[in-house]
Amino acid sequence: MTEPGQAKDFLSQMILIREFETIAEGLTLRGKVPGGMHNSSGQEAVAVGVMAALKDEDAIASTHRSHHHSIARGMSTQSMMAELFTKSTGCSRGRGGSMHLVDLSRNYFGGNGIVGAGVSIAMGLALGIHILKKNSIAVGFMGDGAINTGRTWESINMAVIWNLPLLIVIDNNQYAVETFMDRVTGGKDFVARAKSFGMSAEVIDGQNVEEVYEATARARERILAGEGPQLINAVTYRYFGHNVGEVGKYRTQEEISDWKSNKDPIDNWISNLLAKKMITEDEISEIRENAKLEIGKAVEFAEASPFPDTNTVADDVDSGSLLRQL
Amino acid sequence: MTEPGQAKDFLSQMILIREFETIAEGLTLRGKVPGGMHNSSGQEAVAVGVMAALKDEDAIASTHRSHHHSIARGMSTQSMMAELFTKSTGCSRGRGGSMHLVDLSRNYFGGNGIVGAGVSIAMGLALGIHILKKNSIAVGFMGDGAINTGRTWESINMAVIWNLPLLIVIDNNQYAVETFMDRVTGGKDFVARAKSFGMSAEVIDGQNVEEVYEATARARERILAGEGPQLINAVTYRYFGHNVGEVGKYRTQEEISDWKSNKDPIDNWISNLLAKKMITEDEISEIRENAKLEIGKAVEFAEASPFPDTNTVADDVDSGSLLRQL
Amino acid sequence: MTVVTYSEAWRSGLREEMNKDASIFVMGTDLQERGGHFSQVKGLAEEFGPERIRDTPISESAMVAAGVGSAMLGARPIIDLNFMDFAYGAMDEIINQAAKIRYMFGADLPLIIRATAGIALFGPQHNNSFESLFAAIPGLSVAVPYRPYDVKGLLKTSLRGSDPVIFIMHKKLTGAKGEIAGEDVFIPFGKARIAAEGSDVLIVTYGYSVEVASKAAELMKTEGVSVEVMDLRTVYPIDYEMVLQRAQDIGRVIVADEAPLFGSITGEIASTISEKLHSSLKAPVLRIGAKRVPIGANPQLVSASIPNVEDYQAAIRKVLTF
Amino acid sequence: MTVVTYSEAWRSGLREEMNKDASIFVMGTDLQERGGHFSQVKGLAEEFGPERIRDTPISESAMVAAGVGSAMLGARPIIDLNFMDFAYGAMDEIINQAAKIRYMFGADLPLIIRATAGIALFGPQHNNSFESLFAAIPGLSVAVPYRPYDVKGLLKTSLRGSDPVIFIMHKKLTGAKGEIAGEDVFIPFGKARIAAEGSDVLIVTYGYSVEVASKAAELMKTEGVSVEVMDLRTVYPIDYEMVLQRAQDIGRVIVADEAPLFGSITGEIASTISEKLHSSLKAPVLRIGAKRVPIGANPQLVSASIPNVEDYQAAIRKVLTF
Ligand SMILES: Cc1ncc(C[n+]2csc(CCOP(=O)(O)OP(=O)(O)O)c2C)c(N)n1
Ligand SMILES: Cc1ncc(C[n+]2csc(CCOP(=O)(O)OP(=O)(O)O)c2C)c(N)n1
Ligand SMILES: [Mg+2]
Ligand SMILES: [Mg+2]
Repeated sequence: MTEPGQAKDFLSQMILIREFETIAEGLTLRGKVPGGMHNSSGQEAVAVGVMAALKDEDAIASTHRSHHHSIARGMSTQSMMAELFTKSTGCSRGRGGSMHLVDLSRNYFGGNGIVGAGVSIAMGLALGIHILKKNSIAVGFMGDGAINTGRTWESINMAVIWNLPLLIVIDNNQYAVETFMDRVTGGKDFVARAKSFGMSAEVIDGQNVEEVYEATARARERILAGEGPQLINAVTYRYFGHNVGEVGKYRTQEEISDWKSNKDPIDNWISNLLAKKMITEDEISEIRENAKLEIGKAVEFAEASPFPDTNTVADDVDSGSLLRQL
Repeated sequence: MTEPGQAKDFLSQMILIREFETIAEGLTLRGKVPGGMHNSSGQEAVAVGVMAALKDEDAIASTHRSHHHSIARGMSTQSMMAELFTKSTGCSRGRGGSMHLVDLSRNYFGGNGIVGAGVSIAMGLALGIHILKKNSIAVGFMGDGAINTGRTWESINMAVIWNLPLLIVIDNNQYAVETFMDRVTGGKDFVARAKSFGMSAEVIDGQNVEEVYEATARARERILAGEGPQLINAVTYRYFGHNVGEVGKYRTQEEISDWKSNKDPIDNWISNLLAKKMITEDEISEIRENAKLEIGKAVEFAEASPFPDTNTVADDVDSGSLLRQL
Repeated sequence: MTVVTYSEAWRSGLREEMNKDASIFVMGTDLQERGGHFSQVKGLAEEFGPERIRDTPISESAMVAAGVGSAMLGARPIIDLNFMDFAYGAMDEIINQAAKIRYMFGADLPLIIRATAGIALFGPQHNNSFESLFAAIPGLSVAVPYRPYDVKGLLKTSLRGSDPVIFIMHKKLTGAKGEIAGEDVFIPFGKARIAAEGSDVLIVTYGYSVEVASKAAELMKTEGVSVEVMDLRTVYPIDYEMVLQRAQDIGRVIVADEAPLFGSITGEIASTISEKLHSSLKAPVLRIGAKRVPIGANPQLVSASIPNVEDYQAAIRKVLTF
Repeated sequence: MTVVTYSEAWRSGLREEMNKDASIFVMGTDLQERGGHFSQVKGLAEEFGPERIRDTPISESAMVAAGVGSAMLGARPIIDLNFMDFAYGAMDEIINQAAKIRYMFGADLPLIIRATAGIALFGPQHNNSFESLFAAIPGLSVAVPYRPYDVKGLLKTSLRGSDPVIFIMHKKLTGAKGEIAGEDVFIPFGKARIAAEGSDVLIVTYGYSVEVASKAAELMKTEGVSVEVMDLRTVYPIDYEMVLQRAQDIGRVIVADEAPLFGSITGEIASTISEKLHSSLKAPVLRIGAKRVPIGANPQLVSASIPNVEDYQAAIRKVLTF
């Protein structure tokens, strides 16, 4: 069982993520977030559980839906919100927007606008770790939709044959835009697929932060023990539309309500902690209050920040390193 | 058990293929085949067994190593040899060369210079069959090396979810250029991989023409019965280097000799037929003689044919159909 | 004439042809319920059923391969990639397969690959410029319509043709309205049109840039300058007959688009005009294009990356000073 | 100076740098025993072991992604695709990932993608021309060396840099011999060189076309014509300083390569020269390139597709008649 400090951290982080996205969703609807954003509300436990089991030196690559990963990795919500606003103070200097949050100082190698690309890059990070003989792992996130991209299987194969320190986490919210995974996934079983490629894999409850944490910690240990790359299929759910403002008929209101009312990762974790008397109602209120304050500040920061100086538009396309006379 | 007529056909075809490639190999070494060619000697049973079980209306797409498929499909060895010579009378008018043998009249939609591409296109042929409500199947050949291309898995998945009439045949000669399949294939089990994607699959002895034929006939029936796409992993061996003239240290002489002496598809089929008294030595001599004659004529034809008229070089890049005022 | 949006024009042409030809079908992600990311096939799944408006997994390479194979077999597939940026996952299928099959095999390949492109929001990976890449490939033809009218007419021609077509629709035009023609109007590839007549300066362009160029032309009237805007409609083939004729008549030419200038299709066009009309030109052929940058998420960066009306005006004034 | 082949020059530069920097490694199909399809790393697996000369499955997309990820982590990967034609399977990784990562994230990306290209045998799918495609992508730099000397020097610069490089080596030059420099010679990108001096006509070109142009230059001497041949060495960046200077001095310019003319990088260069030097040119800038065709398997068709020495001579004579 998770010890009390960590248990509360899990909760704080999940609530912080929820708050960030709830506020960001509203701001996006009000036109503050150019290009929109992909809300992960409902999926917080996956991000928090995974990140808690990782070390600073581990390297991460993510997807288009990755606010939760960024926050759980400890990124500044100010620089994140500023990035959503595409401000110069954003973590990608306003160039990336919501899909390209990044923090190199945290070995968080960014989100990705291309489905499947993050996992492939994470495989490359794992190869880098291997080549540079570091003692860490790489983690690649993907959605259920990415399970049918060819690059995912090329990358899994490569990780297996080279025994790379790679953990793949499927943030399996069961839908790709409006497409239910079973409709487009031959065999329907992600774990069986991975195993047939020689990769250890397991399916877990992505709504249970503790289960996610433990599965990740186990997978990390196995990887470092040389047991090869690992895959975790974390089943979860997204509450909102694919991008902000989208509503669709591809899933029923009952289904959404069921997940929200009965399987919410935050509510369930709170009940769990309350039942075990590991937290008080006051502490919960304080956590919520702090989250509101922090995100309030993030919005203030983002609002107050300047847009990128358009004179910098052509900076850093390349570094000029190849032009030097050595 | 195969009936006698067919049994002899199998033999004639295998011998014809062997003769074609033996002669073509020599001609290539003498500079007659621009760009070289990929000899399939040793793999004849796969092509002959598969094609015998197909109907004229079935559609086929193949690989860079596909002389055997072409001959077994009944293509004219003259137009094939002429194509190897890149003559205007070649099946691709000298434009394709050895990797791009084609015969649209036989629903043989050509070889392919890109690893993995043939199977994907075959999946498309299967979709075409489905859309146009034809009563036939599509067959895609691939090598063991293509098993790790992403497009193969994208295509398998698509065939499964749409229940397409697709048969994939792996011409599994165990090496991709100089790379042994196990070295680069996570899980090492092609059949397990396909099954995990929801595709029925089996491994067979690719040196036994009868086994190949029967497996293909079964697979075809299953497909037409709506049981979904099928995969056959036919284990075989190539006697020569990857391209003409190549020798390498990536496999031992013993291994090569073992396959040649003990597992040759032609020798074994002959022994089998002799043992069952389904053929006489004379008949075999006659078959060999006929093959020699036919390939001799093919070479004559190729030699005598003109090279493409260079004035036609820019013809048929497109048909001009889009320029018409309708 | 009916007035519809750019997206609806696609749907209109598609519906008419699908009604006539049962071998036409469309495949892409999220087409059935959502109607595609740009509503380009909204409602058609109800009309034609899930077999002909097919939802796919996220498998661009297999999608295009499915198009290649089914087209060879005699069907008329439209592969709808939603964003052309995803075509990078299917380049072999497009360039090494689709584009070369007729040359190698003599087979018809009536395949359409449709997607939106052009510079808008969504950041670096959703704002690639593809015109020069595809136009440069022997075997491919490339439609880049600006008006709903041309969307429909070029689509109908594509659906009656037997060659692969890359059909690029501009994101920013998705909801733009305009007239469309009826059932029987087909627009051939390789025929440009004059979007605005003029006599002092010719701007050769296509897609959304027709709009920017036309605005600039309008504004320049106050300076007494008469600018002609030519809408190429297809960047392969290019209507060099019309381009060279008008370039010769007018003598001052600007070739413009919003792709990064270095390596854009404007170089092809400008160098051809310069070479063929060397002695009759009154000024060097100028080019307008984007900076050599990925497109940032921030809208100000986007604007700073691509040419705007003032850039066009500046180029017009410049070409007049020679 | 040592005389080696074009392929050996690669190996020489690679070996020197691999000895100095343990983070450099190479991955591709059939590198270890075979030494790559062009013997480009022959023997290096024995020297550096299978970790640093890595054999891969046929998975171009994962190969390049492995390069992107490991480069971000601080390694210096070289992805050896053998034939550049296989890069079509990794276009997203190259264009949407590698090329844009610095712009988005500010991260170094010392990634080299090497392969042979250029027109030779092997038919339609192994003879694509990539220069204009890659050069047009913001974030990529593109080496197209002609001499062994430049192969080595540009490789060494690439291996000390921190940006993605597309390194295109011409098939037909694989065994061509030439001098190479020692350990300390680095050739910067964006610096052209004069392959043959002349004063009547300037040919701007690169790669194998330097050879064809030089032959034409030699032959034209008998007609009393002095032709200068400029070898660009990199097509991004292009040494416009030198190009424009020599174009101005000489006044008659041909831009040449063997890619299909329509949409090739020659359009970029010719249109830039025409625009910048409009008044000082003595003749229109001519372009030489291939026909708009896939490259057939038949050698006669290959020759008929691409420009030959006579085509160069004809262009030289033509540019002199203005
Ligand atoms: C290669 C590619 N194809 C299509 C898209 C468009 N697209 C963006 S997100 C998405 C759905 C992804 O679903 P999933 O992987 O399940 O992630 P989720 O959105 O559910 O988090 C699609 C189709 C894309 N970005 N990249
Ligand atoms: C996408 C791609 N990558 C690499 C190559 C180079 N290549 C040609 S054949 C081959 C090996 C193919 O092996 P396999 O699929 O087993 O077929 P086999 O040659 O054994 O018949 C390779 C790597 C290619 N043609 N296409
Ligand atoms: Mg999902
Ligand atoms: Mg093989």
